[in-house]
Amino acid sequence: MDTLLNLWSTIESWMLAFPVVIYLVKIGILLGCVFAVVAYITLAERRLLGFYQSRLGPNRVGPLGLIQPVADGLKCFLKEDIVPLNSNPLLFRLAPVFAFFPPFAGFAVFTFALPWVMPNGRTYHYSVADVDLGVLFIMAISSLGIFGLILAGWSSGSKYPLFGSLRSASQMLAYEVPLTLSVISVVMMAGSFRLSDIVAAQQAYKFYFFIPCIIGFVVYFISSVAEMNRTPFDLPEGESEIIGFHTEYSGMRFAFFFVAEYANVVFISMLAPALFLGGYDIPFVNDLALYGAHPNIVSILGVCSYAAKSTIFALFVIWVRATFPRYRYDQLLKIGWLVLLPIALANLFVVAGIKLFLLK
Amino acid sequence: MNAEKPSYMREVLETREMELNMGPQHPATHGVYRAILTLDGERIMKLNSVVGYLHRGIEKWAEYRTYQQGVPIYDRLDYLGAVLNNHGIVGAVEKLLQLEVPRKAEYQRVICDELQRLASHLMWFATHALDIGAMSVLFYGVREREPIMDLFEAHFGQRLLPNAYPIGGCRLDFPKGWTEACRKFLKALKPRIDDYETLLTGNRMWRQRTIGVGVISKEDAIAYGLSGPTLRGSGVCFDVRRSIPYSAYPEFDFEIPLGTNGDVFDRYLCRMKEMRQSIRIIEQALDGMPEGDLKGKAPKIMRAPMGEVYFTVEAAKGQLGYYIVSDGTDKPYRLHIKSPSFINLQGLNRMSEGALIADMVAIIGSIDIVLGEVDR
Amino acid sequence: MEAISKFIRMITFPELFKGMAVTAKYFFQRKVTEQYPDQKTILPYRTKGKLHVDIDKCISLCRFCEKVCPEGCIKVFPPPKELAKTDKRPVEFYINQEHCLHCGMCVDSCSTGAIHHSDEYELVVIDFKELLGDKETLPYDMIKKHYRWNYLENVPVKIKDSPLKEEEKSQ
Amino acid sequence: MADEKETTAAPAAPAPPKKGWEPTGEIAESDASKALLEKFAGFAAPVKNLAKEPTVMVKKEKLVEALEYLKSDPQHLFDYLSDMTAVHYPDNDKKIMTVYHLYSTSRKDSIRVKCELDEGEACPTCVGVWPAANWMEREAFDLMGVAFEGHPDLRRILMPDEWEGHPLRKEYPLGGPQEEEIRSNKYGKPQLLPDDLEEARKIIEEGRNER
Repeated sequence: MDTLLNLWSTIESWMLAFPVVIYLVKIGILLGCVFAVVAYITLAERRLLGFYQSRLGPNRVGPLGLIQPVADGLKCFLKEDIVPLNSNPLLFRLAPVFAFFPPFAGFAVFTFALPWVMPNGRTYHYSVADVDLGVLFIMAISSLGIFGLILAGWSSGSKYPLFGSLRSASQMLAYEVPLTLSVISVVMMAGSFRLSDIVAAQQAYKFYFFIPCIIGFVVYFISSVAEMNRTPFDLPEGESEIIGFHTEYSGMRFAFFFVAEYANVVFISMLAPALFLGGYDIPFVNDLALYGAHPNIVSILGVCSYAAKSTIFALFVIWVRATFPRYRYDQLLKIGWLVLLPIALANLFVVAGIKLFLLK
Repeated sequence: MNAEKPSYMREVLETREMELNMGPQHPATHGVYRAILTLDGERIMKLNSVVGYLHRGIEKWAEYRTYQQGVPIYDRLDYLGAVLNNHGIVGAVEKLLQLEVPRKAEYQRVICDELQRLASHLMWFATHALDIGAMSVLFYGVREREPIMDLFEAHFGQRLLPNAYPIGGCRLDFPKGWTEACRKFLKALKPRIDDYETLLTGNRMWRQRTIGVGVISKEDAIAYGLSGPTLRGSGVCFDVRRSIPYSAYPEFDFEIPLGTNGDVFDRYLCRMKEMRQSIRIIEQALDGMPEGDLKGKAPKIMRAPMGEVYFTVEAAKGQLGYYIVSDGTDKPYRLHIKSPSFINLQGLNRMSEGALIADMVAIIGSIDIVLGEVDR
Repeated sequence: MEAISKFIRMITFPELFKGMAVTAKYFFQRKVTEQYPDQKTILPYRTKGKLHVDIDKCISLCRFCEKVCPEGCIKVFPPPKELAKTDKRPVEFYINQEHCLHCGMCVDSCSTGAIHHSDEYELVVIDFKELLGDKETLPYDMIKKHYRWNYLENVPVKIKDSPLKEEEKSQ
Repeated sequence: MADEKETTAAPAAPAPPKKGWEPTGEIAESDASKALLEKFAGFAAPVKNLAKEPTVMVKKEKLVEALEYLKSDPQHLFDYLSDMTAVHYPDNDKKIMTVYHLYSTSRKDSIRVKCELDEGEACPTCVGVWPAANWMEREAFDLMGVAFEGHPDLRRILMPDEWEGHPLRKEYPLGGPQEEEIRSNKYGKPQLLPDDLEEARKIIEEGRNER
């Protein structure tokens, strides 16, 4: 034990000499975890959808089909990569990267638990960069994804992807606004843009923000489902209508879009607990009191509770997909602009009122 | 760079109509059907249908085969309602040869016909819902169709294209235990249909997607020659089982569900109600199954006198007619098939005027075409 | 009052939750997937599988099966007339299963029951030759049991245990 | 093309009757057919039918008028065009016959109207009476080669646009113009083997070696 601790303190001193190493290690771990989760959420969705539809889902590759994501990835990488003659080759190749990158960048500002305390008293935070304007950063970065879609649609040089990308673009614009407004209500409650502060505020208030911001939570859920391009708002890839922005893509480049979509699902369902469901707060327990006594146990449990909350959110999204039909393009925009936006605005006033008069 | 000015400088900003090909390989066209859409934004200005990708020349083929030999081939027209196709051709030849079919055989035919109608409607329901995005419903529909296929396999020996009836009667009695299995299935199906109605009928998304979409008025529907639930959704009471009675249908008590507005939702409701009526008919037929002979007195070599007959049945898609011209040999001189899907597809033009692209998918789903039957 | 209840229904999505309850119900029910190569299908007695011919039973001179086949995939070669008085078995019997529709009309028309369907349904082959049956390959392997549906009246129905049945039991 | 392959197997086409086609049976009458015969006396004639379906032959000149009359007359109201097709009789005097099956949704009655045409003669279109006739007439044109006068959009419908010939005519071989070629093609081996045993064996062996 002592030798281990000695070894650790030498490593630590090296890392303190070069702080960038800490960040690189954290980024490596985070990206590894996120990739694994994204890979397995594809499998989880297919199997769960299967269960909802009273069939089994993919269970052939490996025990319970657990190696299926690997097989899928391998298949996508081995497939022929077609670049249409009509396309703009550079942008056509670049577009998947544009779509791929933003959701992963967004994970940087999450805080997954209370800090881990080493025996020598040094603390390590469960976040890459817990910046002041975390929520704003997330909103900014997630709007970037739209570039990928528009570029993909435009550069394919075909009518169908163009249609698809235009639809996606207007859909994303329409739902970005209510999404942001519903998040703002949470920020108002917490009084900070920093994600860890928002969780801390929920711990301090001893209730989660979905209680005062229930309308905001519903708006957030609906518009995030639309942001993720999922049923009932999955127009950009409604396979039975003509259209999707990735119609012309195949093989690896298509896989990029696919992964980006699921990364978005993971991203949104990890953001929701932090904002509305208390993040890494363990329900029915006074975390802060317990943290003084057993800091490491609480922080591990905090990660688990965070994971559980976001899993429940993701499961609900999958359940919704298993049940509902799809909205039409014009109806979808109408809901975004004419229904959700006023509700989100009204919610803002309600929350402001609660904050002003009920919580002194 | 370019000598020419860019387009926005050349002339005042203007919009143009765009032509878009939907199909032939497209999941929503239910086969190889191509629609050339002229679009103004997302709105359809004009629709030009191109069919014939699946043309197999069955009418020509029929002139080279005897009446009996033809029967299994007409299964392949509407492959989701094979038994009904069979009933049509068998009935037409019986009318031509003036054969009498034993009453028990007629009852058996009614039972199998209605089971097939159920299967076809379930498949329609599954794919139509998938077109509008309700994914699970596809699997539910196919799952419910499976026991029907099992019943067919147990009775006819084949699942999809059973070559169900010989000319003049039926081949075999139901196997032992079949009737009970059938009753059990029907009993279990009823609550299932209720479940699907909860899933879709009340669902606000489903209603918004279907109500007021693809409207065709009563007069137009008749003028365009639509038939089956597509016509009845517009409120026209024309069901061959009632209007031009054949087989044992006059003996059963059933209702003909009618729509009022003639939109996609009404057609959907009509078919859902029709499924319940089918269950009713089957139950009545199972209860009142008469005793007696199954095989009629059909000659081994069928030579019809010169003449012509037209016989129609109510297939799952609509009025299915066989027009046979005989020249005194054992082969039809000319055989024309009035396929309901072909005529119903023609009405798509009328229904999709001014609709959105996404509506188009819903409308194609609601008229329930099978391209094997459209192209023959 | 009605307007209020309508408004409440509008904002609380009761019908959507009912729909979700339906999918949730099926989530916990027995699954219907058949894992085919591992789990073989149970076939009913009347299944029209691959055609087989009991050459010893065939009287070959009638050639009904050949005449009735809509695809023309059966060909019978009867023996010469002098021989036929003593031995009516065909000299050669070809069935091209590649074109067979499994309509069962040859079985219907056969007066001795020589030609019949078997329960062999896995007809996917790599080499087309395997589907071209002649006098050597057509007789069915009698060790395996087989069913001739043209003469079996009213055998008990064998329907696979579908999930519908399962529900019946539990109710 | 499965069709072309099958052609070789098909037995020879039925020899068309030498005298030409003549329906048998007895003349069936209904109110509508009687009224039609009366109104268009000289242009309409009853036709015999096996199954007692009222059938009227109308001359080409008065065809559309007669159909219009049947559709709109309050006594008949045959508002539903159930089916429309054409038949080719190469041995008759008039070689093409178009057939209309009408049905009345309100009166639940049906009638068949026929019209004889010479080879190459155009039939008046009834798209103006029923829009439903549009595709049916296109189909008849495509498969039978009957031209329709005044049809808004007379193109091929089931066959490809550049197809030559009209497949449902009696002189058209089942395998199409390339029938002989297909027959001689080694992959178009006849399904129905020759009656001679040795030849059949040879073909089978050849097929086995080739595949």
